[in-house]
Amino acid sequence: METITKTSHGRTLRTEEMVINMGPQHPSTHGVLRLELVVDGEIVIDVIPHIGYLHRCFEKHSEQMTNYQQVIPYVDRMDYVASMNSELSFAIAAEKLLKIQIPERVDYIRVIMCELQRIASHLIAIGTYGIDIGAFTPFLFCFRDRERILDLFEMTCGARLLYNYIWIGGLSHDLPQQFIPTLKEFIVDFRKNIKELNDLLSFNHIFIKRTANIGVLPADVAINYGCSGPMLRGSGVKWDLRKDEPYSVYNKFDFEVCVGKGEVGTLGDCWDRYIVRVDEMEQSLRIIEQAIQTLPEGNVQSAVPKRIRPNPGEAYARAESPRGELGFYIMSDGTGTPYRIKARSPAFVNLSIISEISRGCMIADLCAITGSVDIVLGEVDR
Amino acid sequence: MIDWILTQFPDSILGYIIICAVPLLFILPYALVTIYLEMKMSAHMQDRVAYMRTGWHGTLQPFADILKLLQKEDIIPTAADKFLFILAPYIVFIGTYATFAVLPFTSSYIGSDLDLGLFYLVAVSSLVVVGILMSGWASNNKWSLFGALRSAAQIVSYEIPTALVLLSIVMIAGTMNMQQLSQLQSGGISDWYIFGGPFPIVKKLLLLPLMFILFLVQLTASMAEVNRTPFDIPEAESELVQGYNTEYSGMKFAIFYLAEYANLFAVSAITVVAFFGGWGSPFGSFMSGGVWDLFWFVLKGMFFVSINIWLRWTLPRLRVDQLMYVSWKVLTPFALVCMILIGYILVAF
Amino acid sequence: MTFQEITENLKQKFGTAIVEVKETVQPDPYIIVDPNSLKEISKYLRDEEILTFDFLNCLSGLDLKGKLAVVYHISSMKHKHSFVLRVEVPTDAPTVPSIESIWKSANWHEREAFDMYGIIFSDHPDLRRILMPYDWEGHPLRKDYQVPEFYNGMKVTY
Amino acid sequence: MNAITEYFGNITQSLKTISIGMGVTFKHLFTPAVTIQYPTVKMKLPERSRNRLYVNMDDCIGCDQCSKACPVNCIEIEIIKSTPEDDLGITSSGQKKKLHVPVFNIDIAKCCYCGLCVYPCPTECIYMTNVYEFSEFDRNNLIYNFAKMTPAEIETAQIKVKKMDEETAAKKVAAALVAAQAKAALDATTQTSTPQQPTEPQ
Amino acid sequence: MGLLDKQFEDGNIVITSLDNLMNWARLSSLWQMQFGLACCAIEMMAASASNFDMMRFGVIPRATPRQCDVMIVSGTVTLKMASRIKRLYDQMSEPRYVISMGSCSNCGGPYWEHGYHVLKGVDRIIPVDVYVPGCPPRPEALLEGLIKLQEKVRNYSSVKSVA
Repeated sequence: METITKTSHGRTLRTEEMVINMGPQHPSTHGVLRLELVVDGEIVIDVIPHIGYLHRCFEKHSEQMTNYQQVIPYVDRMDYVASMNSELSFAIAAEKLLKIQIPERVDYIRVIMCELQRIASHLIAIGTYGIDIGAFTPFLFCFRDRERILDLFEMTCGARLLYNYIWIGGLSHDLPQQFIPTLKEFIVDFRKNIKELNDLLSFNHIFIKRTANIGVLPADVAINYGCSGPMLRGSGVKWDLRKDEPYSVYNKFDFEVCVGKGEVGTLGDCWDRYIVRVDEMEQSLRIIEQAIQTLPEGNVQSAVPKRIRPNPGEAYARAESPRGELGFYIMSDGTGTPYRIKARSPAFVNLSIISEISRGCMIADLCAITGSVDIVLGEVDR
Repeated sequence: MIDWILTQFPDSILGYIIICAVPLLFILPYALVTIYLEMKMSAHMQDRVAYMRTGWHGTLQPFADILKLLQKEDIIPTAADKFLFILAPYIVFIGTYATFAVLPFTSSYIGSDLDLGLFYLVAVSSLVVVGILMSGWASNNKWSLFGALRSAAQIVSYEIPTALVLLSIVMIAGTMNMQQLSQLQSGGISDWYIFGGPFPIVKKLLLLPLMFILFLVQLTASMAEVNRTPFDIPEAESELVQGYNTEYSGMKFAIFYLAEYANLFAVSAITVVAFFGGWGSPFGSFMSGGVWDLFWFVLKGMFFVSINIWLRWTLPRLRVDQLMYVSWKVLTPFALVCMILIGYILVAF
Repeated sequence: MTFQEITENLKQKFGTAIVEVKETVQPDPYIIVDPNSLKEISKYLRDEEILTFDFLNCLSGLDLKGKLAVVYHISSMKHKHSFVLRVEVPTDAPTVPSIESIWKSANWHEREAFDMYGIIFSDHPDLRRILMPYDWEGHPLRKDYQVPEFYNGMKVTY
Repeated sequence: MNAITEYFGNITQSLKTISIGMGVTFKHLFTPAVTIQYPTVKMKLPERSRNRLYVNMDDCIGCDQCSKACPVNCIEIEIIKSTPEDDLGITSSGQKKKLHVPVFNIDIAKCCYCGLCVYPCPTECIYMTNVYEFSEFDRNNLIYNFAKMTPAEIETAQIKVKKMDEETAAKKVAAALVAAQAKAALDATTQTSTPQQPTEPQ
Repeated sequence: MGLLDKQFEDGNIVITSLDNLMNWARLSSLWQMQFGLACCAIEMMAASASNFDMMRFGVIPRATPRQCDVMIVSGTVTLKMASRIKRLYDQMSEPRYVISMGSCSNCGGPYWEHGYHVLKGVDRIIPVDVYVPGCPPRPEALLEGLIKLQEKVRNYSSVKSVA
């Protein structure tokens, strides 16, 4: 067997070191991420992430569509765990470009949907994080709860995962009759389940020992690397676009921005990032409760333009997806086809920090760190 | 019973072979039941049902699994060390199987009534390490090697607390013979060592907390010895793919699988013999003797197997260094202190 | 700070390095800067107290048919304002200085722009393809890109 | 001292949290399962459920709107013009059908179930049903042909159209001829002549 | 297709029943390869989670290809990933089956036209047994695909092909 003496980015190995590939098929890489590890026994000396195994040419496709509306199915497939949030980001970017005002009811429904989606996405993140640490049961509990959210979505727009629900200027459907009662039921049950999850996983001593003080990310490094979302908030930076740069109608709701506090270890470790997600689910429930109380009446499709043909110009709009700042840069040349769409995906940027924070940890810790970054490869590679 | 079998055959070799095969009669059905039990138990803990489509509530599933594994192609990777690769699963299985020789299933049956029973047990169960190391090395796969090395470190270090616990029991009982150990506790539930053993009340009460700590140590250490969550680092799925058995397919994998479950029973049985009166009925002489002995032994064994399963599907996994920490800094000192105190109690009272 | 104020500030400091101010572009106006002074401008934008652009949101390549461009969307967490920079280079010699040393997040974005448009970022520490395989030919997001028929024996076209 | 408290704290904490966790799983051991046992029990899908596409060809007018709206171009429609004497019937909404649709293929394997084709349809003949069980052993079976015309019908329709096209072309030629003649006549004589009705050629 | 047909064909009832037994074992213990590619992987996870519980069919996720019987290609196969999938398939031990889940792995799905980096159908590199349409397919649709695969296995004679 040939011996590998160099890493793919040209670093020569010492005698004790060994290159080992984690992924693209590996249970803890959340899809098709490949991590090239330089290890010395169990200690990880260096991590070289290789991405692109799910590069589906989103940007090329969006340049080929004849209509802005047609881009939305592709936006869905970008971040398939949080499609609603991707759609919202794209919709507000396109609306910024088109300069259209949307009815208030639409905004409220969008907020409800996005917050539900945030819960669903965090549930996946938490569940799979449990698997990374070796606990299988929390994963199934999370999926059980997520299924109820998906039922709500399916009731509303007919799809379970990729919705094509938030359109430019409106929504595809209004809320169905039984939506609000079902949602209220869910909120009551889900509060209990969060508590159960905390008992089972979050405050389990083994779990804390596995995640506290691991993968510590200081706040200044996080900002310089462009991290956002729970990744940034886990490091104690109180930065949430919903609060700091309110889009849609988030300024009308009262909620807290959850930040890591270093409760069980150093500030900015994996546990902090994890617990930020758990806390955010609670905050999302609060937002949803407020939104369904003050939900205005109206038509959800009144502002949908028949033919979307923005004036030449360009816009960058961003929104807070479950993983962080999801931005869309749209450039229009005045035709129905977008000239250029670039997605600034939070997972892509968050992932770039992995080699910085996982040097010197153990292989088992690396799984914990990768899980705590919460990547969705569809969004990383687009 | 053994003597009886031996007398049936003029050629004693055949008799011995038959004696050797007797535990298999237990292991195979036991493994099938346990695989089913584990899947069903874990499923119900997770609000689902598992196995529903083969037979009534999927009862035939383990048969299907075994039959399927029989049919699977048996891959030997080109880069593997063929001899060791083929040998490894058998070594692992032999290591486990050999422990069954000294397990007292009933008051009348024990494979080999060794006077050094417990000592033999500790010695022979280390053979598993050799097999696992072999498989990891021979696979020529980095993940497998990681798993094997982790496993070696783990099993070797967890033998120490186990040995200390068993030593304490030996000090109390004054024998290493498993059959005698069970005999000593056969006087009902209050005679079990977990409740202080068959001693006068003062001594019993003094021993009781120590025995309880020793029991916890033994339970933890036994879980670690069979590589199950939270100590499943050798085959940690999310870290090492499948650990040492990554490259194994078909029947060889089935043997690993079988060995794992057999080992699970073996360590549970040790706990049962050491703390819970072996085949002794909890009601003293009531419901004891003959088949009842077997019933109680298997029931107690299965109880601990279920506890293992329950823990497995509840807890996250430890890290390698934490595992070592638990062994060397928690279990070993506790066991050592308990042992010294037991010695003192035994001498003083 | 508004776009005008930031532009004025930059103009006073750098003068001719600001090639063009596209104020009329809606809704996000931008300025075009000289590639040679991009690094100083970026550093100034990040470090100057009243600007403090500590966050690089997005770095996108752009094919303007005949020339390539790189668009930088930056924002400040402290002052909550944002700004857009752009550099334009000819397609046949697309070299832009790397700003990886100023905003670390530019590292992967620049690799992506290199991968997709073939823009070469000088003194980037690790300029390799990021999304496409290393042996891929061409830069797929260029407007004149032709999809190859085969890649490694696999048919690419439908 | 601190280290010792931490040491024993760790042990008690682990024992405590482990028992809490075991309590949770034990409780769930006796809660009923949420599993839907699929082939025997099927979940009732909501009304808006978006699954396999269906085209009601009786209502299709061949306007090609769905095909244009599709982001993945999985709908393939070919049309043949109808001659005036053809009666293609009317749609359920009372619209008169003017085009033959010999080919209406949907490659369900490409479809992304976004539902964008449903909205522009003027006769609401393309819609998403709640059928989701249609896996196949062969991918080519996933190309669904909704058109109902037999090859013979297609041929006759094509011949008719060809004929009609020829006629119109001939008409055009004739009309041009007439116009030219008229023009020539106009040039030749200052007399105004009424445009002649083109006669039907034999 | 009953027992009788086969009996007349081969004239050996033992082989037929053995065949049936073996096929039954194989079809009811299809261990799945635990790897996901894209959107469909989430639905695949949902299918193995509590609500749909793929384990009812005897499907256990295994992380290593050696011990798997069925590979569920769940999502877009890119050119960069294609060689890896081929390799994983090669590493699986016979008998092995492939379920192509979702539009993308069936034929490139939404990416068939302009996807310069998408393999247009996983059947270009590995043989596929069942195509499950949907984008993504509902978990039930995947289970239905699995039942289709079981049917296929049931009708296959391993003893005959060996003999």
